[in-house]
Amino acid sequence: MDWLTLMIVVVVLSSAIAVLLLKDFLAALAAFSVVSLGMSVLFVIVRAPDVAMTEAAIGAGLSSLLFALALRRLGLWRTRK
Amino acid sequence: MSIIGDILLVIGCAFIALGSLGLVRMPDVYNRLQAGTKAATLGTIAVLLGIGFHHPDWWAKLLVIAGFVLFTNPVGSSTIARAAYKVGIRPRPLAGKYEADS
Amino acid sequence: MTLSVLQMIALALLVLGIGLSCLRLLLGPTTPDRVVAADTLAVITTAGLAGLASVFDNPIYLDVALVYGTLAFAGTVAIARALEGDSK
Amino acid sequence: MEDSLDTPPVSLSHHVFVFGILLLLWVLLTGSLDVQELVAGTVVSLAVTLLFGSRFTILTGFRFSWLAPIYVLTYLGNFFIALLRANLDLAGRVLSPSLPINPALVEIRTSLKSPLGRLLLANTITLTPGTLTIDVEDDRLLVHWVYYPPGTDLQQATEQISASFERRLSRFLI
Repeated sequence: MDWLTLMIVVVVLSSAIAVLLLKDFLAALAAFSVVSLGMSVLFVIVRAPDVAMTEAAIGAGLSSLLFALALRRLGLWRTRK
Repeated sequence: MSIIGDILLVIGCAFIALGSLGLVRMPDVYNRLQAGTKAATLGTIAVLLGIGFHHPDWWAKLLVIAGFVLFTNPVGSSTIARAAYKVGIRPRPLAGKYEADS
Repeated sequence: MTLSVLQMIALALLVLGIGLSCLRLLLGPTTPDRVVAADTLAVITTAGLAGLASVFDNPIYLDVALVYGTLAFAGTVAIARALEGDSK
Repeated sequence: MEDSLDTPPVSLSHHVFVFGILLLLWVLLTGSLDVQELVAGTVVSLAVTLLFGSRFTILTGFRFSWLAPIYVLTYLGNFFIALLRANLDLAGRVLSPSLPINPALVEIRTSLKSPLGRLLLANTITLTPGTLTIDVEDDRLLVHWVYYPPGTDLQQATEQISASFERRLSRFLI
Protein backbone atom coordinates (compact mmCIF):
# COMPACT_ATOMS: atom_id res chain seq x y z
CA MET A 1 0.00 0.00 0.00
CA ASP A 2 2.98 2.29 0.47
CA TRP A 3 3.65 2.85 -3.19
CA LEU A 4 -0.01 3.70 -3.76
CA THR A 5 0.32 6.44 -1.13
CA LEU A 6 3.52 7.62 -2.78
CA MET A 7 1.82 7.76 -6.18
CA ILE A 8 -1.10 9.78 -4.81
CA VAL A 9 1.31 12.17 -3.08
CA VAL A 10 3.16 12.68 -6.37
CA VAL A 11 -0.15 13.40 -8.14
CA VAL A 12 -1.19 15.89 -5.44
CA LEU A 13 2.16 17.68 -5.42
CA SER A 14 2.45 17.93 -9.20
CA SER A 15 -1.07 19.29 -9.59
CA ALA A 16 -0.51 21.74 -6.73
CA ILE A 17 2.58 23.05 -8.52
CA ALA A 18 0.52 23.20 -11.71
CA VAL A 19 -2.04 25.36 -9.86
CA LEU A 20 0.74 27.77 -9.01
CA LEU A 21 2.25 27.91 -12.47
CA LEU A 22 -0.81 27.95 -14.74
CA LYS A 23 -1.74 31.34 -16.17
CA ASP A 24 -5.32 30.47 -17.08
CA PHE A 25 -7.69 30.59 -14.11
CA LEU A 26 -10.02 27.81 -15.21
CA ALA A 27 -7.14 25.44 -15.97
CA ALA A 28 -5.79 26.18 -12.50
CA LEU A 29 -9.25 25.43 -11.12
CA ALA A 30 -9.28 22.03 -12.85
CA ALA A 31 -5.86 21.25 -11.36
CA PHE A 32 -7.12 22.41 -7.96
CA SER A 33 -10.01 19.96 -8.07
CA VAL A 34 -7.45 17.22 -8.75
CA VAL A 35 -5.55 18.31 -5.62
CA SER A 36 -8.63 17.87 -3.45
CA LEU A 37 -9.34 14.55 -5.18
CA GLY A 38 -5.93 13.25 -4.16
CA MET A 39 -6.36 14.54 -0.62
CA SER A 40 -9.68 12.70 -0.39
CA VAL A 41 -8.05 9.43 -1.48
CA LEU A 42 -5.25 9.99 1.05
CA PHE A 43 -7.81 10.44 3.83
CA VAL A 44 -9.47 7.18 2.78
CA ILE A 45 -6.10 5.40 2.86
CA VAL A 46 -5.46 6.53 6.43
CA ARG A 47 -8.96 5.25 7.37
CA ALA A 48 -10.77 8.52 7.93
CA PRO A 49 -13.99 8.17 5.90
CA ASP A 50 -15.74 11.16 7.51
CA VAL A 51 -12.89 13.54 6.73
CA ALA A 52 -12.63 12.07 3.23
CA MET A 53 -16.33 12.64 2.64
CA THR A 54 -16.08 16.25 3.81
CA GLU A 55 -13.03 16.85 1.66
CA ALA A 56 -14.81 15.33 -1.34
CA ALA A 57 -17.92 17.43 -0.79
CA ILE A 58 -16.22 20.73 -0.01
CA GLY A 59 -13.04 20.45 -2.07
CA ALA A 60 -14.21 18.75 -5.23
CA GLY A 61 -17.78 19.95 -5.40
CA LEU A 62 -18.47 23.19 -3.63
CA SER A 63 -15.18 25.01 -3.96
CA SER A 64 -14.81 24.38 -7.69
CA LEU A 65 -18.46 25.31 -8.19
CA LEU A 66 -18.09 28.54 -6.20
CA PHE A 67 -14.78 29.43 -7.88
CA ALA A 68 -16.27 28.80 -11.32
CA LEU A 69 -19.30 30.94 -10.57
CA ALA A 70 -17.09 33.71 -9.18
CA LEU A 71 -14.76 33.63 -12.18
CA ARG A 72 -17.72 33.77 -14.50
CA ARG A 73 -19.21 36.70 -12.60
CA LEU A 74 -15.91 38.55 -12.63
CA GLY A 75 -15.41 37.96 -16.34
CA LEU A 76 -12.10 36.16 -15.86
CA TRP A 77 -13.16 33.06 -17.77
CA ARG A 78 -11.60 34.03 -21.09
CA THR A 79 -9.04 31.50 -22.28
CA ARG A 80 -5.84 32.81 -23.74
CA LYS A 81 -4.96 31.47 -27.14
CA MET B 1 -17.07 -16.16 -7.25
CA SER B 2 -13.98 -14.39 -6.02
CA ILE B 3 -12.04 -15.28 -9.15
CA ILE B 4 -14.80 -13.89 -11.39
CA GLY B 5 -14.77 -10.67 -9.38
CA ASP B 6 -10.99 -10.39 -9.71
CA ILE B 7 -11.15 -10.94 -13.47
CA LEU B 8 -13.80 -8.24 -13.79
CA LEU B 9 -11.63 -5.88 -11.74
CA VAL B 10 -8.67 -6.50 -14.06
CA ILE B 11 -10.84 -5.98 -17.16
CA GLY B 12 -12.25 -2.72 -15.81
CA CYS B 13 -8.87 -1.37 -14.80
CA ALA B 14 -7.44 -2.40 -18.19
CA PHE B 15 -10.14 -0.38 -19.94
CA ILE B 16 -9.42 2.57 -17.66
CA ALA B 17 -5.70 2.38 -18.44
CA LEU B 18 -6.42 2.13 -22.19
CA GLY B 19 -8.69 5.15 -21.98
CA SER B 20 -6.01 7.15 -20.23
CA LEU B 21 -3.51 6.06 -22.88
CA GLY B 22 -5.96 7.34 -25.47
CA LEU B 23 -6.22 10.57 -23.50
CA VAL B 24 -2.47 11.01 -23.93
CA ARG B 25 -2.17 9.82 -27.53
CA MET B 26 -5.16 11.45 -29.23
CA PRO B 27 -4.50 14.72 -31.05
CA ASP B 28 -7.35 17.07 -30.07
CA VAL B 29 -9.98 17.70 -27.41
CA TYR B 30 -12.89 15.85 -29.00
CA ASN B 31 -10.96 12.65 -29.64
CA ARG B 32 -9.56 12.79 -26.12
CA LEU B 33 -13.08 13.16 -24.77
CA GLN B 34 -14.20 10.13 -26.75
CA ALA B 35 -11.39 8.00 -25.38
CA GLY B 36 -11.70 9.21 -21.80
CA THR B 37 -15.48 9.08 -21.46
CA LYS B 38 -16.18 5.70 -23.02
CA ALA B 39 -13.32 3.90 -21.34
CA ALA B 40 -13.85 5.45 -17.92
CA THR B 41 -17.58 4.69 -17.97
CA LEU B 42 -17.26 1.03 -18.94
CA GLY B 43 -14.20 0.58 -16.72
CA THR B 44 -15.96 2.00 -13.67
CA ILE B 45 -19.02 -0.18 -14.26
CA ALA B 46 -16.87 -3.29 -14.64
CA VAL B 47 -14.97 -2.46 -11.43
CA LEU B 48 -18.24 -1.95 -9.54
CA LEU B 49 -19.57 -5.25 -10.90
CA GLY B 50 -16.39 -7.00 -9.77
CA ILE B 51 -16.79 -5.53 -6.28
CA GLY B 52 -20.37 -6.79 -6.36
CA PHE B 53 -19.05 -10.32 -6.88
CA HIS B 54 -16.75 -9.91 -3.87
CA HIS B 55 -19.38 -8.43 -1.57
CA PRO B 56 -22.84 -9.54 -2.75
CA ASP B 57 -24.62 -7.66 0.07
CA TRP B 58 -23.46 -4.27 -1.20
CA TRP B 59 -25.35 -4.51 -4.48
CA ALA B 60 -27.86 -1.73 -3.76
CA LYS B 61 -25.33 1.04 -3.23
CA LEU B 62 -23.11 -0.24 -6.04
CA LEU B 63 -26.15 -0.10 -8.34
CA VAL B 64 -26.79 3.50 -7.34
CA ILE B 65 -23.15 4.47 -8.04
CA ALA B 66 -23.13 2.61 -11.38
CA GLY B 67 -26.40 4.18 -12.50
CA PHE B 68 -25.17 7.58 -11.49
CA VAL B 69 -21.89 7.24 -13.38
CA LEU B 70 -23.71 5.87 -16.43
CA PHE B 71 -26.13 8.79 -16.42
CA THR B 72 -23.88 11.74 -15.60
CA ASN B 73 -20.58 10.96 -17.27
CA PRO B 74 -21.82 11.45 -20.88
CA VAL B 75 -23.58 14.64 -19.78
CA GLY B 76 -20.35 16.02 -18.32
CA SER B 77 -18.33 15.16 -21.41
CA SER B 78 -20.96 16.70 -23.69
CA THR B 79 -20.84 19.86 -21.60
CA ILE B 80 -17.05 20.07 -21.94
CA ALA B 81 -17.30 19.39 -25.69
CA ARG B 82 -19.86 22.15 -26.09
CA ALA B 83 -17.68 24.56 -24.11
CA ALA B 84 -14.70 23.70 -26.31
CA TYR B 85 -16.84 24.19 -29.42
CA LYS B 86 -18.07 27.58 -28.23
CA VAL B 87 -14.58 28.71 -27.22
CA GLY B 88 -13.66 28.14 -30.84
CA ILE B 89 -11.66 24.94 -30.90
CA ARG B 90 -12.31 22.92 -34.04
CA PRO B 91 -11.19 19.36 -34.79
CA ARG B 92 -7.73 19.30 -36.26
CA PRO B 93 -8.01 18.46 -39.94
CA LEU B 94 -5.96 15.32 -40.24
CA ALA B 95 -7.61 14.04 -43.40
CA GLY B 96 -10.86 14.54 -45.19
CA LYS B 97 -13.04 17.56 -44.81
CA TYR B 98 -15.54 18.75 -42.26
CA GLU B 99 -19.17 19.08 -43.02
CA ALA B 100 -21.87 20.97 -41.16
CA ASP B 101 -19.14 23.06 -39.59
CA SER B 102 -21.06 26.29 -39.31
CA MET C 1 -5.74 -6.83 3.74
CA THR C 2 -3.66 -9.06 1.51
CA LEU C 3 -4.26 -8.67 -2.19
CA SER C 4 -4.30 -11.53 -4.65
CA VAL C 5 -2.16 -11.43 -7.78
CA LEU C 6 -5.07 -10.39 -10.00
CA GLN C 7 -5.97 -7.60 -7.61
CA MET C 8 -2.39 -6.37 -7.65
CA ILE C 9 -2.50 -6.31 -11.47
CA ALA C 10 -5.78 -4.36 -11.35
CA LEU C 11 -4.33 -1.86 -8.90
CA ALA C 12 -1.23 -1.40 -11.05
CA LEU C 13 -3.40 -0.75 -14.14
CA LEU C 14 -5.51 1.74 -12.19
CA VAL C 15 -2.41 3.59 -11.00
CA LEU C 16 -1.12 3.60 -14.60
CA GLY C 17 -4.40 5.15 -15.70
CA ILE C 18 -4.20 7.82 -12.99
CA GLY C 19 -0.61 8.62 -13.97
CA LEU C 20 -1.42 8.96 -17.69
CA SER C 21 -4.44 11.18 -17.02
CA CYS C 22 -2.36 13.32 -14.69
CA LEU C 23 0.23 13.61 -17.47
CA ARG C 24 -2.47 15.00 -19.75
CA LEU C 25 -3.53 17.37 -16.97
CA LEU C 26 0.01 18.72 -16.73
CA LEU C 27 0.77 18.76 -20.48
CA GLY C 28 -2.59 19.71 -21.99
CA PRO C 29 -2.04 22.61 -24.35
CA THR C 30 -5.49 24.18 -23.98
CA THR C 31 -7.81 24.64 -21.01
CA PRO C 32 -10.50 22.17 -22.22
CA ASP C 33 -7.80 19.49 -22.38
CA ARG C 34 -7.06 19.98 -18.71
CA VAL C 35 -10.75 19.95 -17.83
CA VAL C 36 -11.15 16.66 -19.74
CA ALA C 37 -8.25 15.19 -17.81
CA ALA C 38 -9.73 16.35 -14.48
CA ASP C 39 -13.12 14.86 -15.38
CA THR C 40 -11.58 11.51 -16.35
CA LEU C 41 -9.51 11.53 -13.15
CA ALA C 42 -12.68 12.10 -11.13
CA VAL C 43 -14.42 9.08 -12.66
CA ILE C 44 -11.32 6.90 -12.25
CA THR C 45 -11.10 7.98 -8.62
CA THR C 46 -14.72 7.02 -8.04
CA ALA C 47 -13.85 3.52 -9.20
CA GLY C 48 -10.70 3.56 -7.07
CA LEU C 49 -12.57 4.64 -3.94
CA ALA C 50 -15.06 1.80 -4.44
CA GLY C 51 -12.09 -0.56 -4.81
CA LEU C 52 -10.57 0.76 -1.59
CA ALA C 53 -13.93 0.11 0.12
CA SER C 54 -13.70 -3.49 -1.08
CA VAL C 55 -10.10 -3.80 0.16
CA PHE C 56 -10.92 -2.34 3.58
CA ASP C 57 -14.08 -4.49 3.75
CA ASN C 58 -16.19 -1.63 5.08
CA PRO C 59 -19.23 -0.28 3.21
CA ILE C 60 -18.88 3.20 4.76
CA TYR C 61 -16.21 3.98 2.15
CA LEU C 62 -18.78 3.43 -0.61
CA ASP C 63 -20.54 6.56 0.63
CA VAL C 64 -17.35 8.50 0.00
CA ALA C 65 -17.32 7.21 -3.57
CA LEU C 66 -20.99 8.16 -4.03
CA VAL C 67 -20.53 11.68 -2.65
CA TYR C 68 -17.38 12.14 -4.67
CA GLY C 69 -19.02 11.01 -7.91
CA THR C 70 -22.02 13.29 -7.36
CA LEU C 71 -20.09 16.43 -6.53
CA ALA C 72 -17.30 15.95 -9.05
CA PHE C 73 -19.99 15.94 -11.74
CA ALA C 74 -21.37 19.21 -10.38
CA GLY C 75 -17.88 20.73 -10.33
CA THR C 76 -17.13 19.59 -13.89
CA VAL C 77 -20.37 21.05 -15.21
CA ALA C 78 -19.72 24.33 -13.36
CA ILE C 79 -16.21 24.63 -14.81
CA ALA C 80 -17.46 23.82 -18.31
CA ARG C 81 -20.27 26.37 -18.06
CA ALA C 82 -17.80 28.99 -16.87
CA LEU C 83 -15.49 28.08 -19.75
CA GLU C 84 -18.35 28.59 -22.14
CA GLY C 85 -18.66 32.13 -20.81
CA ASP C 86 -21.70 34.29 -21.26
CA SER C 87 -21.93 33.85 -25.02
CA LYS C 88 -25.61 33.19 -25.31
CA MET D 1 -30.76 25.93 -18.60
CA GLU D 2 -33.44 27.45 -20.74
CA ASP D 3 -36.73 25.58 -20.84
CA SER D 4 -37.59 26.28 -24.43
CA LEU D 5 -38.64 22.70 -25.07
CA ASP D 6 -42.34 22.09 -25.12
CA THR D 7 -43.01 20.07 -22.00
CA PRO D 8 -46.41 18.43 -21.60
CA PRO D 9 -48.50 19.46 -18.57
CA VAL D 10 -47.87 17.75 -15.26
CA SER D 11 -50.44 15.14 -14.32
CA LEU D 12 -51.20 12.92 -11.35
CA SER D 13 -49.47 9.90 -12.85
CA HIS D 14 -46.33 12.00 -13.14
CA HIS D 15 -46.46 12.70 -9.41
CA VAL D 16 -46.92 9.01 -8.68
CA PHE D 17 -43.95 8.24 -10.94
CA VAL D 18 -41.71 10.79 -9.19
CA PHE D 19 -42.78 9.43 -5.81
CA GLY D 20 -41.97 5.88 -6.88
CA ILE D 21 -38.53 6.85 -8.15
CA LEU D 22 -37.71 8.76 -4.95
CA LEU D 23 -38.84 5.84 -2.79
CA LEU D 24 -36.79 3.41 -4.90
CA LEU D 25 -33.73 5.64 -4.50
CA TRP D 26 -34.30 5.78 -0.73
CA VAL D 27 -34.55 2.00 -0.45
CA LEU D 28 -31.42 1.50 -2.56
CA LEU D 29 -29.43 4.03 -0.52
CA THR D 30 -30.42 2.71 2.88
CA GLY D 31 -30.18 -0.88 1.71
CA SER D 32 -32.73 -2.29 4.16
CA LEU D 33 -36.42 -3.13 4.06
CA ASP D 34 -37.00 -2.36 7.74
CA VAL D 35 -40.47 -0.95 8.57
CA GLN D 36 -39.08 2.19 10.22
CA GLU D 37 -36.86 2.94 7.24
CA LEU D 38 -39.78 2.42 4.85
CA VAL D 39 -42.07 4.74 6.84
CA ALA D 40 -39.41 7.46 7.01
CA GLY D 41 -38.70 7.07 3.28
CA THR D 42 -42.38 7.27 2.43
CA VAL D 43 -42.81 10.47 4.45
CA VAL D 44 -39.73 12.12 2.95
CA SER D 45 -40.57 11.07 -0.61
CA LEU D 46 -44.16 12.27 -0.21
CA ALA D 47 -42.99 15.64 1.13
CA VAL D 48 -40.47 16.08 -1.70
CA THR D 49 -43.06 15.06 -4.30
CA LEU D 50 -45.65 17.50 -2.95
CA LEU D 51 -43.16 20.36 -2.72
CA PHE D 52 -41.14 19.94 -5.90
CA GLY D 53 -43.04 17.43 -8.04
CA SER D 54 -44.62 20.00 -10.32
CA ARG D 55 -41.24 21.60 -11.05
CA PHE D 56 -39.51 18.28 -11.66
CA THR D 57 -40.45 18.21 -15.32
CA ILE D 58 -37.52 16.23 -16.73
CA LEU D 59 -39.43 12.96 -16.31
CA THR D 60 -42.63 14.06 -18.04
CA GLY D 61 -41.73 12.47 -21.37
CA PHE D 62 -42.25 8.95 -20.12
CA ARG D 63 -44.97 6.99 -21.89
CA PHE D 64 -46.74 4.63 -19.55
CA SER D 65 -47.81 1.26 -20.80
CA TRP D 66 -47.69 -2.31 -19.57
CA LEU D 67 -44.92 -3.17 -22.01
CA ALA D 68 -42.71 -0.24 -21.02
CA PRO D 69 -40.46 -2.22 -18.61
CA ILE D 70 -39.71 -4.74 -21.37
CA TYR D 71 -38.82 -1.93 -23.78
CA VAL D 72 -36.54 -0.34 -21.16
CA LEU D 73 -34.80 -3.65 -20.58
CA THR D 74 -34.24 -4.37 -24.28
CA TYR D 75 -32.92 -0.83 -24.71
CA LEU D 76 -30.50 -1.32 -21.81
CA GLY D 77 -29.32 -4.67 -23.18
CA ASN D 78 -28.60 -3.25 -26.62
CA PHE D 79 -26.98 -0.23 -25.02
CA PHE D 80 -24.53 -2.32 -23.00
CA ILE D 81 -23.60 -4.37 -26.06
CA ALA D 82 -22.94 -1.13 -27.95
CA LEU D 83 -20.88 0.23 -25.03
CA LEU D 84 -18.72 -2.91 -25.01
CA ARG D 85 -18.26 -2.71 -28.79
CA ALA D 86 -17.34 0.97 -28.49
CA ASN D 87 -14.63 0.21 -25.96
CA LEU D 88 -13.15 -2.67 -27.95
CA ASP D 89 -13.12 -0.46 -31.06
CA LEU D 90 -11.46 2.33 -29.13
CA ALA D 91 -8.88 -0.01 -27.61
CA GLY D 92 -7.95 -1.19 -31.11
CA ARG D 93 -7.52 2.38 -32.28
CA VAL D 94 -5.48 3.47 -29.28
CA LEU D 95 -3.17 0.47 -29.32
CA SER D 96 -2.40 0.52 -33.04
CA PRO D 97 0.79 2.50 -33.67
CA SER D 98 -0.56 4.50 -36.61
CA LEU D 99 -3.60 5.86 -34.68
CA PRO D 100 -6.26 5.40 -37.41
CA ILE D 101 -8.58 8.34 -36.87
CA ASN D 102 -10.36 10.55 -39.37
CA PRO D 103 -12.55 12.97 -37.45
CA ALA D 104 -15.60 14.77 -38.80
CA LEU D 105 -18.47 16.83 -37.45
CA VAL D 106 -21.96 15.92 -38.64
CA GLU D 107 -25.40 17.19 -37.76
CA ILE D 108 -28.27 14.79 -37.30
CA ARG D 109 -31.95 15.27 -36.58
CA THR D 110 -34.12 13.51 -34.07
CA SER D 111 -37.85 13.02 -33.87
CA LEU D 112 -37.92 12.70 -30.08
CA LYS D 113 -39.73 15.62 -28.50
CA SER D 114 -39.28 15.34 -24.74
CA PRO D 115 -36.17 16.60 -22.91
CA LEU D 116 -35.62 13.21 -21.30
CA GLY D 117 -35.74 11.49 -24.68
CA ARG D 118 -33.21 13.89 -26.17
CA LEU D 119 -30.98 13.57 -23.11
CA LEU D 120 -31.02 9.78 -23.31
CA LEU D 121 -30.42 9.83 -27.07
CA ALA D 122 -27.45 12.17 -26.64
CA ASN D 123 -26.03 9.99 -23.87
CA THR D 124 -26.47 6.89 -26.00
CA ILE D 125 -24.75 8.51 -28.97
CA THR D 126 -21.88 9.57 -26.74
CA LEU D 127 -21.35 6.04 -25.46
CA THR D 128 -21.80 4.12 -28.73
CA PRO D 129 -18.87 3.36 -31.06
CA GLY D 130 -16.96 6.28 -32.45
CA THR D 131 -19.42 9.12 -31.83
CA LEU D 132 -19.69 11.98 -29.34
CA THR D 133 -22.57 14.42 -28.94
CA ILE D 134 -21.27 17.98 -28.80
CA ASP D 135 -24.44 20.03 -28.68
CA VAL D 136 -28.20 19.59 -28.67
CA GLU D 137 -30.23 22.41 -30.09
CA ASP D 138 -33.96 21.79 -30.46
CA ASP D 139 -34.12 18.76 -32.73
CA ARG D 140 -30.60 18.89 -34.10
CA LEU D 141 -27.63 17.12 -32.57
CA LEU D 142 -24.06 18.04 -33.44
CA VAL D 143 -22.06 14.83 -33.45
CA HIS D 144 -18.32 14.27 -33.65
CA TRP D 145 -17.12 11.13 -35.36
CA VAL D 146 -13.75 9.72 -34.53
CA TYR D 147 -13.52 7.75 -37.76
CA TYR D 148 -15.53 8.99 -40.68
CA PRO D 149 -15.09 6.37 -43.41
CA PRO D 150 -14.08 8.25 -46.56
CA GLY D 151 -16.37 7.88 -49.51
CA THR D 152 -19.56 6.92 -47.71
CA ASP D 153 -22.79 8.82 -47.91
CA LEU D 154 -22.69 10.89 -44.76
CA GLN D 155 -26.42 11.23 -44.27
CA GLN D 156 -27.12 7.54 -44.70
CA ALA D 157 -24.37 6.44 -42.37
CA THR D 158 -25.57 8.92 -39.76
CA GLU D 159 -29.07 7.54 -40.02
CA GLN D 160 -27.69 4.09 -39.33
CA ILE D 161 -26.03 5.31 -36.13
CA SER D 162 -28.93 7.00 -34.45
CA ALA D 163 -31.93 5.29 -36.02
CA SER D 164 -31.90 1.99 -34.14
CA PHE D 165 -31.54 3.56 -30.71
CA GLU D 166 -34.03 6.28 -31.57
CA ARG D 167 -36.56 3.62 -32.50
CA ARG D 168 -35.95 1.77 -29.24
CA LEU D 169 -36.22 4.98 -27.21
CA SER D 170 -39.38 6.15 -28.94
CA ARG D 171 -41.20 3.05 -27.74
CA PHE D 172 -41.29 4.32 -24.16
CA LEU D 173 -40.60 8.05 -24.54
CA ILE D 174 -42.34 10.83 -26.37
